[in-house]
Amino acid sequence: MSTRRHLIVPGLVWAVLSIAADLTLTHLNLPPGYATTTAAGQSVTGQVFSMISATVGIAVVVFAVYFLVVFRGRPGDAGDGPPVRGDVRLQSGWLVLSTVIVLFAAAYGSIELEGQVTPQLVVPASQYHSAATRHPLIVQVIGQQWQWTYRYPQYGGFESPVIRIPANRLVQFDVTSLDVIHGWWAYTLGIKVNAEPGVNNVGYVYALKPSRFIVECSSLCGLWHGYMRNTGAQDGEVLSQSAFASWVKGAQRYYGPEDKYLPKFALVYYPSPTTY
Amino acid sequence: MISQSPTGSSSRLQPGGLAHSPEEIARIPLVGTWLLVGANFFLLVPFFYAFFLLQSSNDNHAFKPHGVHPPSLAIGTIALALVLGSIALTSISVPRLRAQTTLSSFVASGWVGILLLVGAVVAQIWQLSHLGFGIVDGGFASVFVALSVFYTIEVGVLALWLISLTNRAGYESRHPIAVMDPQRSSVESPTPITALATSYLIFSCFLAAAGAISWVVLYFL
Amino acid sequence: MTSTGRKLMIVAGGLAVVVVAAALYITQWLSYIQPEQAPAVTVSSSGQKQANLELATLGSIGFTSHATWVAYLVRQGGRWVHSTNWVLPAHALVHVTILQYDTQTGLRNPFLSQVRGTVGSVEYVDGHAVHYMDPTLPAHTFSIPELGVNVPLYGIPNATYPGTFGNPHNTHETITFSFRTGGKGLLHWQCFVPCAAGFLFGNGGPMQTVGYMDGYIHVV
Amino acid sequence: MSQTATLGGRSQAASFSPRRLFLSQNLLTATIIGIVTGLIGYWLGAQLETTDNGDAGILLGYLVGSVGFLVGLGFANELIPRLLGRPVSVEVKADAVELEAPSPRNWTRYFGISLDHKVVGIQFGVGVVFLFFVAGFQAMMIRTELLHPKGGPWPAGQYTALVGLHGLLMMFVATLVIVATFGNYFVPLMIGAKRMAFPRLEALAFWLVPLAAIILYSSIFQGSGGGFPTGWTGYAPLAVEARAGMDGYIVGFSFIGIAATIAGINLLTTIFTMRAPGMSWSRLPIFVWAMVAVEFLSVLAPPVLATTLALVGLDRSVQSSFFLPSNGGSAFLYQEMFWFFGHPEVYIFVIPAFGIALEILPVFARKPLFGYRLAVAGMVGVAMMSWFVWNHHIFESGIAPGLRPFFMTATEFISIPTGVVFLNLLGTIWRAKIQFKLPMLFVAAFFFNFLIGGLTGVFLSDVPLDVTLHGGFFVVGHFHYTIVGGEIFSLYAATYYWFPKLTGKMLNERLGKLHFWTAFIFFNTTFLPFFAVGYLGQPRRVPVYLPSLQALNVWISVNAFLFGFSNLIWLVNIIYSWAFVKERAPLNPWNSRSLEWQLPTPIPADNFQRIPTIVAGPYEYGNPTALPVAEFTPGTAPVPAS
Repeated sequence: MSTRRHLIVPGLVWAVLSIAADLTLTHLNLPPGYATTTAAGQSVTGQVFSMISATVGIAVVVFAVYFLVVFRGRPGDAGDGPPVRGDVRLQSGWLVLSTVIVLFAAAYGSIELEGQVTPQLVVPASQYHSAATRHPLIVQVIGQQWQWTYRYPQYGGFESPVIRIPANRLVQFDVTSLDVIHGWWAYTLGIKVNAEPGVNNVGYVYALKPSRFIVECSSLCGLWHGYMRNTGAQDGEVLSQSAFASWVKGAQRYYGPEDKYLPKFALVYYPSPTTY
Repeated sequence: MISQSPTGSSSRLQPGGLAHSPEEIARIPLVGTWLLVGANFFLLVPFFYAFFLLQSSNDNHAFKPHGVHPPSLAIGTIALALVLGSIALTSISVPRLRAQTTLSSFVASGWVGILLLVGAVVAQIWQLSHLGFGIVDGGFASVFVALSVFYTIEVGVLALWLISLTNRAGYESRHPIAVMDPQRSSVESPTPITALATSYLIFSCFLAAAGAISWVVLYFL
Repeated sequence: MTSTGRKLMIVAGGLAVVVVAAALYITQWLSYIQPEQAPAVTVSSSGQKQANLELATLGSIGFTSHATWVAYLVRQGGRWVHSTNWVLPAHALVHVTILQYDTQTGLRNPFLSQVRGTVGSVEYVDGHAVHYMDPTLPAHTFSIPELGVNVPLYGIPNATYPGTFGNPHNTHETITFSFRTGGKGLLHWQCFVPCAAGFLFGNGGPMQTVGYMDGYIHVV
Repeated sequence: MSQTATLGGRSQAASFSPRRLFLSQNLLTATIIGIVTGLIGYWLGAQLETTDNGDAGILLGYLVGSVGFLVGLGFANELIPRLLGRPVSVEVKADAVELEAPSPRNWTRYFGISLDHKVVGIQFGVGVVFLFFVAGFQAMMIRTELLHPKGGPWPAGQYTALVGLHGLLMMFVATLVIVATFGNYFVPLMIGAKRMAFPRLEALAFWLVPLAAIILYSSIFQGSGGGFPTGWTGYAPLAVEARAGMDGYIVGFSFIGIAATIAGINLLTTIFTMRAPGMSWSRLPIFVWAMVAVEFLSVLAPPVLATTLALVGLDRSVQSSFFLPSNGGSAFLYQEMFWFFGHPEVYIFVIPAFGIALEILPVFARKPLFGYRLAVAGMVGVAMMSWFVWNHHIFESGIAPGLRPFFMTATEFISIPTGVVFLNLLGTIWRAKIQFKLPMLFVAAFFFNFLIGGLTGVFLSDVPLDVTLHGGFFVVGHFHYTIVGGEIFSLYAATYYWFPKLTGKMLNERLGKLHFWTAFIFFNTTFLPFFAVGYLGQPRRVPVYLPSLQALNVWISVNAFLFGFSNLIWLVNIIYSWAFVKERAPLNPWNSRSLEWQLPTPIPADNFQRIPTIVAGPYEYGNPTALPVAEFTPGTAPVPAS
């Protein structure tokens, strides 16, 4: 009953299982999907992290289960095991290994993060220096208890209860709130930005193809928090450039009469002094 | 990484007694006070954090609206000076506590220190009642009132602590307290007054530092 | 504490406390389950289902544990009921009549002062067609975000506050409009005017409590 | 025991002031006084009320009433003697009840102030487990609501109140259940101390808990739509806007914070100053080391929460503007300060679980703990690093973009010291002679659950993934795996392990096995799907969700009910074995070397007649040359031959 055997057997099991798991994961399409560049990045990141965790987790589980089964005390044997207290090489090896994994995860995540928050990296390579990237479409998201409204400052600053954005163009969301903290979450677009009163939070999206998306509130904001969303008839839509242009025209016509009442476009809106 | 050999002979060790030894008893208030200082430090952190975050973000330009200025610097300085004076007085007299004979002199300085602390509390209350602005007037007003009230309460508690310490000194000067031998008696010795005084000193020095810092922050930044 | 008497007292006290607490606890949670009110449903000749919903908005409801809170009432069988959970037929034309007793407060977001989602995007205030109004004038809104319905309710300019029933001095407007319900489902409706006096942003209390300025619409 | 030793010992372990402020001080009078003073406080607050929703009155009523309750219970009795400078601790005479050796007959001391750390430990255990079942009942209500995608019996506001109460009450439980119960009970026994350093503070820490729970629950009776709408995080400005129930949240939560802080000061001082001769740091049981690591967190972190909630209370009652941007406040402020407390807080939950698991593991592996010093370093490292990761809770809140990579890296680095426990596991069971008794089963389950919880934590630490997963059920699954699967499973293990020493009875083996399998299976079938629904985009704290997710949610709910049922098995086992089983448990049923198992059951009020001398480490299994862990001088507790 050699030491080597007790390491090789579970080692082989681990190799087989983890390879199988990782292969399955490579064929898995994880949410949020591939509607935008950022969403795609998140899906891939999810895959990578699932593979890392599967490999690590399976290793621990397999070895632990194997040891628990093989080294169980025989019935009637009340004796003790060998007094092993530690092993310098094993312990330092363990630390080094986990540090390497963690460093990889951190580096990968940091690079991926840059690709999600810097406008030049959100757009596809071909678009790096295009004018559209330097002047993205600005959509202001205004959270209030309990509805999202959207302003389009580059189109006369009209406001709309529904959101439409064009595909294949960099969109910059300026998210703010009129009262409490909301969380603007367009799940399939792969963007989630908190709407905070007195704060302008910025997020970027580059949609790859026309699609419909839902918007939910991800930060508890009171009674109708769960209903503060654009779903069903109120779905958000990614439109082709031309369809977006015509939608803007219609919206300006329909919501135009309100414009004279709206405050001048600003990054944050402070409510009138609090009414107690 | 083998942990230290567990089977050491116990011959070197002083065998345990029927009660905890006076040395252990004396260390309890010191350690406890250091932890109390840590907890109090983190009680104070949010006030300063709030001050600097609100000052830097200055939302709606309402951190210090027009007409909101720090109240009388003189009174604030007097309050702080009283606290510092009291603490300085005690810190001079505490090291001389060792001998039973100096107990009575400690009592005298203790009462003076108490009066100074009470004076500080009074000054702070006067200050808070003549602010010139209300707690509703922006971020600075809120921080000023909240921090001053909190600090005043702490100073009041410190005064109570000093009262108890001074009375203890007086009590011991009248009836000295016997120290028990843990090897023979299972009745614990009382906490020695030197330990109590030292822990008072630790905490009061912390409060002095906190007071000085908040004085700078609230009146000059 | 050694005497048997005291032990018994403690046991009895403890038991009583536990029982009372449990009873209170359960009943409290059950009391939150609120009944729904069904309006009169008529089927018109064209086969188009129609329903009438009669509501009133009060500056202060005058009863319940929150007598000072603003509230909606619904008329059931000729009497006013304190309920904001209603049953409406699916795919029906709903005619809403609101007796508006409350004073002008003004909207947080001016954008919501436009009439949207009703038939013809119009409401009738005492018979006058209104498409949108100055955002400082509404007292409340009647909004169903899921259906895109948003109707600002014009506030009484100079009424004796608070506008309640049984107060001969105060006036009210009659606001009427119609909207179509969609398929079956559970909708919520709410008011967007920060009308909760005494709460931060006027947005607490009645604005965050089902039964006052919020409610459910069960479309069946 | 000799008479002098008895009296002396007890006068330490169980002494209390003979001066009563007034005639009779027990729970009943305390309650009456508490209510009366509470009403006075409410009246006072109503005088300085500036809004018309009465927050100042309610807050002041809670605070004054609590002080009244504590005074009525007798916590103020010694203030006057102390102010007069009397050396209280030797002057007081022992309470008659405490003078008897602990026995089930004089249980009434569990309903008052007790200075015996063993009594307080039991008080904590029973009280906190009671809260655990109340909050668990709420979890069942939550799952009932989620059976239908459009929401169940309770309207939106009440569902949020349910979730908030469940979350916050479970926070109370998780903060205290191991530290306060087993820490208070066993730390002095494990380090060879006759008493706690600050027994009165310890009692105060306990009596703050029922106060906190009652105050928190009083919030559901405040007006229609009671409770508080913010969830357990209580974000301002929503918390400033919320109804009166929020005041219960503020006071209740700060009380738990204060309780944790003073309990921590007490435990740390005990461990630092009152270790028996020979109990060197390298011989300290790993559970005591866990207490050292965690108590540093729970001394330093909750004060931040207490102040923060006080500021929210000011905003609510006197309209200060800490959190209102329009008045010169900031909505960031609350998030930053809350999570600065909040992240150390979650390690306050989990480090004690490490301690329990690593303490029990060697006893049933019959081997020394593998990598003792690495384990200590790991726990201390987690405690230290937990101060530098809090911003990972607010990645989407608009924190400075430059900060995010730093906090992502810091968060991922914390998994290095955390992962050490798995090396301890593998090394300890390597070539061991494992006895699969009930505690060992639960320890194994703990490691499995915590592995999943830890790995999913790495997902959340990655900002791009966090964008998708934050605020959804993935997060809920993650912290239920770490807190329920980690801490609560180690609580199960600890009950099965220490019950014979706590009560002198063994827990029923068959019921225990049934509990283990139901708990382990149904816990995982309940919470594994959480990751799926979270990944598919179901937000937390929301009674409505996409109809496509109904099947998964129904599956979760059904399994959640079964998991709740298996907790009832545990409860039944405890009550049955404690109250109805006559047969006494052996003194050291697991044949453990640890010091507490060398004591008689029930443990005398003063623990050790003579403080023992520690001559060996607690984990010397299989070491033929190892001495018994301690030398007891003659005439003390019998040492079972092992």
